[in-house]
Amino acid sequence: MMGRMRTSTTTRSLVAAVAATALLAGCNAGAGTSGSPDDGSEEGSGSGGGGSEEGDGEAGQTGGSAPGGSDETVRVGLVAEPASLDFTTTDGAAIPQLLLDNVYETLVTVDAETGEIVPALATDWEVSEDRLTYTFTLEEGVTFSDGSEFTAEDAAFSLERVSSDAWTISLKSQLDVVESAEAVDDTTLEVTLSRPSNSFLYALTTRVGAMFDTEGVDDLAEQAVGTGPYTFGTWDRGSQITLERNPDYHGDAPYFATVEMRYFQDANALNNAMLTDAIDVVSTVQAPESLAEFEGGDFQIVEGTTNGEVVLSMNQQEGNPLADPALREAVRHAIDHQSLLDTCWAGRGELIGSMVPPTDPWYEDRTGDFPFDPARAEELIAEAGAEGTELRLRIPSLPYAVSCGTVVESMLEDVGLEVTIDELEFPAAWLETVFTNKDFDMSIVAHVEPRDMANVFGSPDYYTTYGTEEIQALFEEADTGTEEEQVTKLQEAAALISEDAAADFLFLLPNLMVADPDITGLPTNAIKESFDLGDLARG
Amino acid sequence: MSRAGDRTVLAVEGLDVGTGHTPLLHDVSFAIARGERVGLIGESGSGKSLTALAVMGLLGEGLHARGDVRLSGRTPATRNLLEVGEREMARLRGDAVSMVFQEPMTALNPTMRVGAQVAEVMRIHGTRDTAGARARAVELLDQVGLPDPAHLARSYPHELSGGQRQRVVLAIALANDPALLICDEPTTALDVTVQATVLDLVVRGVQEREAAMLFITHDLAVVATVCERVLVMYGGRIVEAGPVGEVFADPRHRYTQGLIGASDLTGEQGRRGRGALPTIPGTVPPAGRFPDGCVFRSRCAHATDECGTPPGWTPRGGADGRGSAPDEAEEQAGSAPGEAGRAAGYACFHPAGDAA
Amino acid sequence: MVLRLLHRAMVFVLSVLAASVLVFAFMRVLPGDPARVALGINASEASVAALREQFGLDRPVVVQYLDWMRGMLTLDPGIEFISKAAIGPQIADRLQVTLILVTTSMIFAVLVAVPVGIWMAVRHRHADGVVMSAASQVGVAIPAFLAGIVLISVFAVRLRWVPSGGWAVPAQDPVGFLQRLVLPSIALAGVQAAVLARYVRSAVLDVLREDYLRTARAKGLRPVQALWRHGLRNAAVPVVTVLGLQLATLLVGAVVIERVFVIPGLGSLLLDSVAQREILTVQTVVMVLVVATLLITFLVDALYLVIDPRLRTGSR
Amino acid sequence: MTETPAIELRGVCRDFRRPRTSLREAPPVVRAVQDVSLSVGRGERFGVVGESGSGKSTLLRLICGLDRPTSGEILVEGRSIGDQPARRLRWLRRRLQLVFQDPMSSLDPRMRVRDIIAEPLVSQGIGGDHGARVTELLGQVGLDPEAARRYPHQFSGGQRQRISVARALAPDPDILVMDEPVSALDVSVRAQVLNLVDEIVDGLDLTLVFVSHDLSVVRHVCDRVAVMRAGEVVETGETERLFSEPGHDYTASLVAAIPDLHAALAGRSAQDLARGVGPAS
Amino acid sequence: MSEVQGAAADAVTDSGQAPAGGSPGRRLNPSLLVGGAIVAVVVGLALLSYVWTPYAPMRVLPVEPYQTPNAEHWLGTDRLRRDVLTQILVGARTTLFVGFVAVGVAALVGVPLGILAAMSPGWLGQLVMRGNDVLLAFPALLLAIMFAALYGGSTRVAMIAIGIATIPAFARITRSGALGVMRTEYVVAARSAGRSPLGIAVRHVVPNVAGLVIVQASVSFAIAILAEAALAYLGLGTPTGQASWGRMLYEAQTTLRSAPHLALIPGAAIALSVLGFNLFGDGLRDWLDPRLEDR
Repeated sequence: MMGRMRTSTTTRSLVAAVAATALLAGCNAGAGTSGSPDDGSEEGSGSGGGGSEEGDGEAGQTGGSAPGGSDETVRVGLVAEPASLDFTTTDGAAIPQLLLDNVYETLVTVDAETGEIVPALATDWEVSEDRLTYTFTLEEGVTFSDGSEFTAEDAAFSLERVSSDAWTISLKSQLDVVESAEAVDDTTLEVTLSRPSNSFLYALTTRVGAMFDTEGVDDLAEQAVGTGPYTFGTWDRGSQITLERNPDYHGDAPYFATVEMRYFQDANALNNAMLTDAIDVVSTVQAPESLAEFEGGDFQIVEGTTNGEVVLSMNQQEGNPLADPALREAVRHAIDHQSLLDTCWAGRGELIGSMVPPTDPWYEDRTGDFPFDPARAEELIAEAGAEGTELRLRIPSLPYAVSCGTVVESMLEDVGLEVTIDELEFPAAWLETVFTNKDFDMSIVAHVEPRDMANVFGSPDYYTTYGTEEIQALFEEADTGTEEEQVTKLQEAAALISEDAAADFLFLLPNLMVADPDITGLPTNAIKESFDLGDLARG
Repeated sequence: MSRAGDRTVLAVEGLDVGTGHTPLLHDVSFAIARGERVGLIGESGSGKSLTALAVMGLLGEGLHARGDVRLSGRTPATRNLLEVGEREMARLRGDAVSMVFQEPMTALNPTMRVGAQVAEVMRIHGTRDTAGARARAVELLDQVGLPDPAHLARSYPHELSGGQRQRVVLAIALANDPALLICDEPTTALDVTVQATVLDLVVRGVQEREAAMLFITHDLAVVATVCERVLVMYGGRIVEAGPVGEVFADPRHRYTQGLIGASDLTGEQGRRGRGALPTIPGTVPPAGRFPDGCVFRSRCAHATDECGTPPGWTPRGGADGRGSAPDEAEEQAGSAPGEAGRAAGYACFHPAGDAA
Repeated sequence: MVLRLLHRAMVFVLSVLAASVLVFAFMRVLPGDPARVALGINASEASVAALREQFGLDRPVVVQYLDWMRGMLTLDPGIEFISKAAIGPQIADRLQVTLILVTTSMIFAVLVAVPVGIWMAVRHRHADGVVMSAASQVGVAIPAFLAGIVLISVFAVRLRWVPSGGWAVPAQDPVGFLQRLVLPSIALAGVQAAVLARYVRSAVLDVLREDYLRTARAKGLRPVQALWRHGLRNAAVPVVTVLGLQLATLLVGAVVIERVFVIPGLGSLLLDSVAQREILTVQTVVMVLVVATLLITFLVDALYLVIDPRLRTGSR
Repeated sequence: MTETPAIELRGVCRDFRRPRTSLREAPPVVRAVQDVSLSVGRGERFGVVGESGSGKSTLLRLICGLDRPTSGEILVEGRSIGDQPARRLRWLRRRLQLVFQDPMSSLDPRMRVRDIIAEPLVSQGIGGDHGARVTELLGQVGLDPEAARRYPHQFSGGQRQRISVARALAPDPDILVMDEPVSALDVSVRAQVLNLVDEIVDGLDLTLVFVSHDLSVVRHVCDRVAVMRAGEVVETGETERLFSEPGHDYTASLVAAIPDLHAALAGRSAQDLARGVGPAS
Repeated sequence: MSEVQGAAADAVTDSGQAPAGGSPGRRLNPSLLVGGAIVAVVVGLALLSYVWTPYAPMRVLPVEPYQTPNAEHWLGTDRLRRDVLTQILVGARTTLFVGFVAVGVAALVGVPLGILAAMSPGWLGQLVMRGNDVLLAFPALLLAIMFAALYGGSTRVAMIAIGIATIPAFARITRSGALGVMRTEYVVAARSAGRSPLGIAVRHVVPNVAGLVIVQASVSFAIAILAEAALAYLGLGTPTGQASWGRMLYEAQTTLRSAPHLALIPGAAIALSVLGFNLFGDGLRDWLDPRLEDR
């Protein structure tokens, strides 16, 4: 059962991952913004610390002005404009980035610092013994922006609607496990699963867990009715979307009365806008090499982490050169990851050895599994009799892939392989050639979807072509087992993927932001689908 | 300069024209008196048009003129036109001296009404006010024999035939009653019947105004019909000059002689035998490639070594020994070759006719 | 003259029809199913089919074409597949932006190029003319977007005189509008001016060689007067042709500058729609651009008739 | 004479359609050649004179099979050329050759003289030693054999016209059609070319059709002349007779308008010329 | 023939120049010389790159990135630690490739169409030219964007699009040139000599419009180079893995202010070669056209 679910969701979530990657949009956590311990304290990102879950108020917000906020406007620069406001029928990361946690809220959400699931619209929840029934206690006095009250009816409606035809995007399958959702009373929601699932609660933190008004779903493409701190304002197609402070917000009112989300197609234009004070925040720095321009005190640079593992995938289907594990190991040995990160992403980001970011509970440092060792790589190639093997590195037309591709090509050629780079238009051409037809030897793509190891490596039909039976078993045990089992099984899985050289993990994309020095409340880590605006303040 | 008296309208003396490195005209000297019609004949590349343009001050960029060109008429001929500034020269053009060009199809501005183009020349020189110029333009168009001139004045050039256009050009040239009219092959592009009327109009127009005329053509018969005196050019020099009757009936220069022979298809007694046309051997060399000395010697049956030096100017009738004097000597002499001295004569060591 | 105009108008209409068929056919062979792009690659066949039906993509091609044409004629080509936004008003907004940009650039270009071109022609044998001519050659050789990037770098980022990009609605923010218009217009106009100046130079040089200019000088006009009174109108015919072609090129060429300066014009709408596989939007935008180009050609033709009387009579 | 004429035209018309000037009226039709009938005997030197727009060039194109008559019949050596497709006219190309007015434009500047002269031979698939034939032809027109290697621009106008003649003679035609062959030439060169034409027509026993606007030249060259005006032949006759006693007013005015050196020296003025033409034109 | 004749006002019947025929001995003008020299340098660089480059093309080197020009790396190194000179050399190939594809497509289609249009005066010629006008309404960039959407961005696709958009330019210039040739008497002579239409096209029309076409090709070459750069900027041009000046410029944007030489060098290379081809075309036109001699 679990296996079935996995196969059906794996590919789907990739599309989201890939789409998000295309935009390289920071899927910033909407939760607390205290800098994670390992980074960023020097930027003062901790100043926004104390910002916490919506239900808890924002007592500790250092930069915050009096509740009720100011009349000020903050201008946030982003790179991908949504095509529509309706993420129930339109794929892509831009819509949840804009709307989730800002306009729409979820029952539970992820703490960006700890990666833990914490309350949101649900103040509390209980799980039954058999782990099939979840009972959520909802916050009282919450209203939608159209004035109607948020009740368990709305919650049940929202969750059930996901499995109806109203939702068309492939991600909807994440809630396939839900058998029913019922409103026990106005503030009590009971959700019954068809089988135990560790990923269910996590799924609720994403867009499929968004809470809609039963009356507010008629024109989702143009109107967004939610309970969040902001309401949808105006949309100036091709340049910006404005969000207005929700005066009836159930939590503490956000500092900024208006948020202008300004969209740029081009990293350079985004940088220029920041340099000329046309915007106050760069949500994601697209070209880390340009950060030098912002150093020197006029700007604050926020550097955190994301879920975006940059994966060098290797096609190990029968008949492909990389079906030979020795050759895959040679590839892993041939790549000097630190040098690669320094060259193609200006040294920003983290090295990981497997498919787990440090913010996941089952993270282990696996960077030592295949140390840089060109001699060993050549040895392995010689043993495999694969000198001069031609490998097609087919990459999407995305900045990190293009940069890394060039470096990878050089490094592999240094150990005696022949690499040809093909740059494929993203998403259409790449999806068709690499993803669907698997007509490639290697590819590079960042999987930014949170907790996506099972998706990416759980099926032999997926473009990573790994998905051994052994790994499938581990993933199934992890999902259906207890939380402790989940952690250990996933650690085992990560180790197995790395040791089998199922792919190479180039690095973890950093979350890089630039902002005016007095902006506080910036989400340091981008490990969620949303860009949380509620805690932003100036001071 | 005084020998021709007050009647001299144009006096050209020792005119040289060339590009930086190629001489195109050398020592061209002639004079035209008031009411006199002078023909300038020669084949392609002989320098006929260059002479006219040099007089008008309209040489293209890159061409330089030296020598002395003086014009009398309404403006006193006190200055060498080659040294006069553009502004002053412009004041003379279209007024004291005007010109009719060869190609009527392109000589008029295609985007401007014909009447306006005629009126313009009067407005430029302030001879009429706007309304007066317009009325006068219609009169002039009538004078050059154009039908329904008032209506025609409102036409654009492309609505007119070639002959009509050439008449318009002539009307422009005559508008300010110039002292000198220069016609550069005005009828070459026209049909023979049209040519006849245009030639008639030109002559009448000049006669009425008692203007001097320099008429450039390659057609000897036309020159003979229109002009009183003729200058024969070859290789950028005037090789022979004199009254039309004398020069054509009794040419001295071997080139003139050959030219007349070759062009005379009918002979004095009407038709002459086929295949019997006298010819000049060879072809006209390209500009700047003429031989030293006598420019014609490369095609001349009578050429001797002597012709390697430039032949001097021999006045017609007076074979007084000056014929062998080199040009340079004359120029240094200063007083010598007045325009009268050049009025009739030739530059040839072995002249035809009585000298032979 | 009327007949000639009618004839040209007929050619225009036929060309538009031919172009519309081309554009439509092209869009049909465009790979990437809009329904699938909207739904994600693993959406079920059933839901894709449903969406296709909703988009009307399952109807016969001819019906779709006629439907589209009707939509275009009524200025309401329909709604976007993905965003559900009406296409007509969007294009109208974007077109307005692009037109303002292109027109301003064209005016800049003409204001600079015509005097400079004439100067280069008149002084073509003099040092200043040669230097200007060489400068215009260099101007032609610089990519417009590079000029844009450098302009931003200097005037926006370093000197902070103007914003680095974006757009403002003229009625709401006239100062901001003008500030944002300056750099892109200059970037766009610079290259065009260089190209145009060269054409003006060549046209004027041609006219300077015309017999009627010699006639004008023989009348007593000084060279500059002669050129002014008789030359310019005649030189205008080839220049107007180039202007028309340039205007057409600019309409599309603005896409690059729109990208550099983050201007929400028609070009960026086109690029975005291509990426989103919004077929209807793409084909409508392309068609608007093509019609605009054909219209410009038609107007240029009509302008000829005004400038050159020789063309008015049908016989020539 | 019972002999078939070299060229015979029977009621030949050629209309050209001009662009519409009005929606209602049919497009205007210009009759460039109107009901022309004439006959050129073998070995005859036949002239066609007329001013611009008289239709003489159109007539010439019709005779050479370069254009089709709208109506009427054209026979060359008894064979009709009017109704045959161009590729069936090979026989005509061999019998009848053309020399043009402009020595500049009538020779392809990109071809060497030998290729120009050999063109009719190559095009018509006439075998034999083309090189030798070219040399022979060059000799015939008075050019050096080494001219074969050179390009047209390296020759003067007169020499080019000789090349044109050599090309026309290449397929050994019976009929030579010349279109204003000397009107672009300088006087001195004109005489040379006219002498050459004379020599060749006599020497090779050709039939000559000579089209010109210049009556003096036609008078010099031709036995018989047709005078054209506005598409019509107004008069045909022996050259000398035509000059001495023009049968048609138009011919008379044409003759009267020719400037003549001897007449001029004898005192005929421009006014006299114009008077002969009359007030028309 | 002397060049002075053009300047001399006399109508010289023997002016010695064909409509588009350069004659030997004509004075070379500065545009032609400078343009020719630049074009030769670009071709030279491209050829050199096949034999020698300072470093392996596109290879990431174990050196510091963002080096300014120095002894080791004459033009410095880029963000990805590649040698800039090597890329410039190899990029010259792309530049020439770009020009050849675009011009090749345009000329191969446009020239025959132009000749066809000129030689068939009837409806066929009209149809060709009207079709040409419709094609003219699809500017190069628009076609390139459409093609990129269809086939994905690549140099070849982009250049074919530009080539197609350039067809009308070639067709027009060829047609007008061919019309001129068709009006000449040597074509009538050829017809009367018995040449077939195809023979006339091959023997007379093509050689005589070749000059015009070469001039157009040179100018189109320059336009294609600019278009490639613009497409690279839009991300529709040359993909990674191939050295291209447009791509180098595109990649250097983000470090425009910190490492300006990375943008300046390919920018200058583009501008110079465009200048070179433009000058070459201009010079060639002047050289071929005696009327324009004194320009």
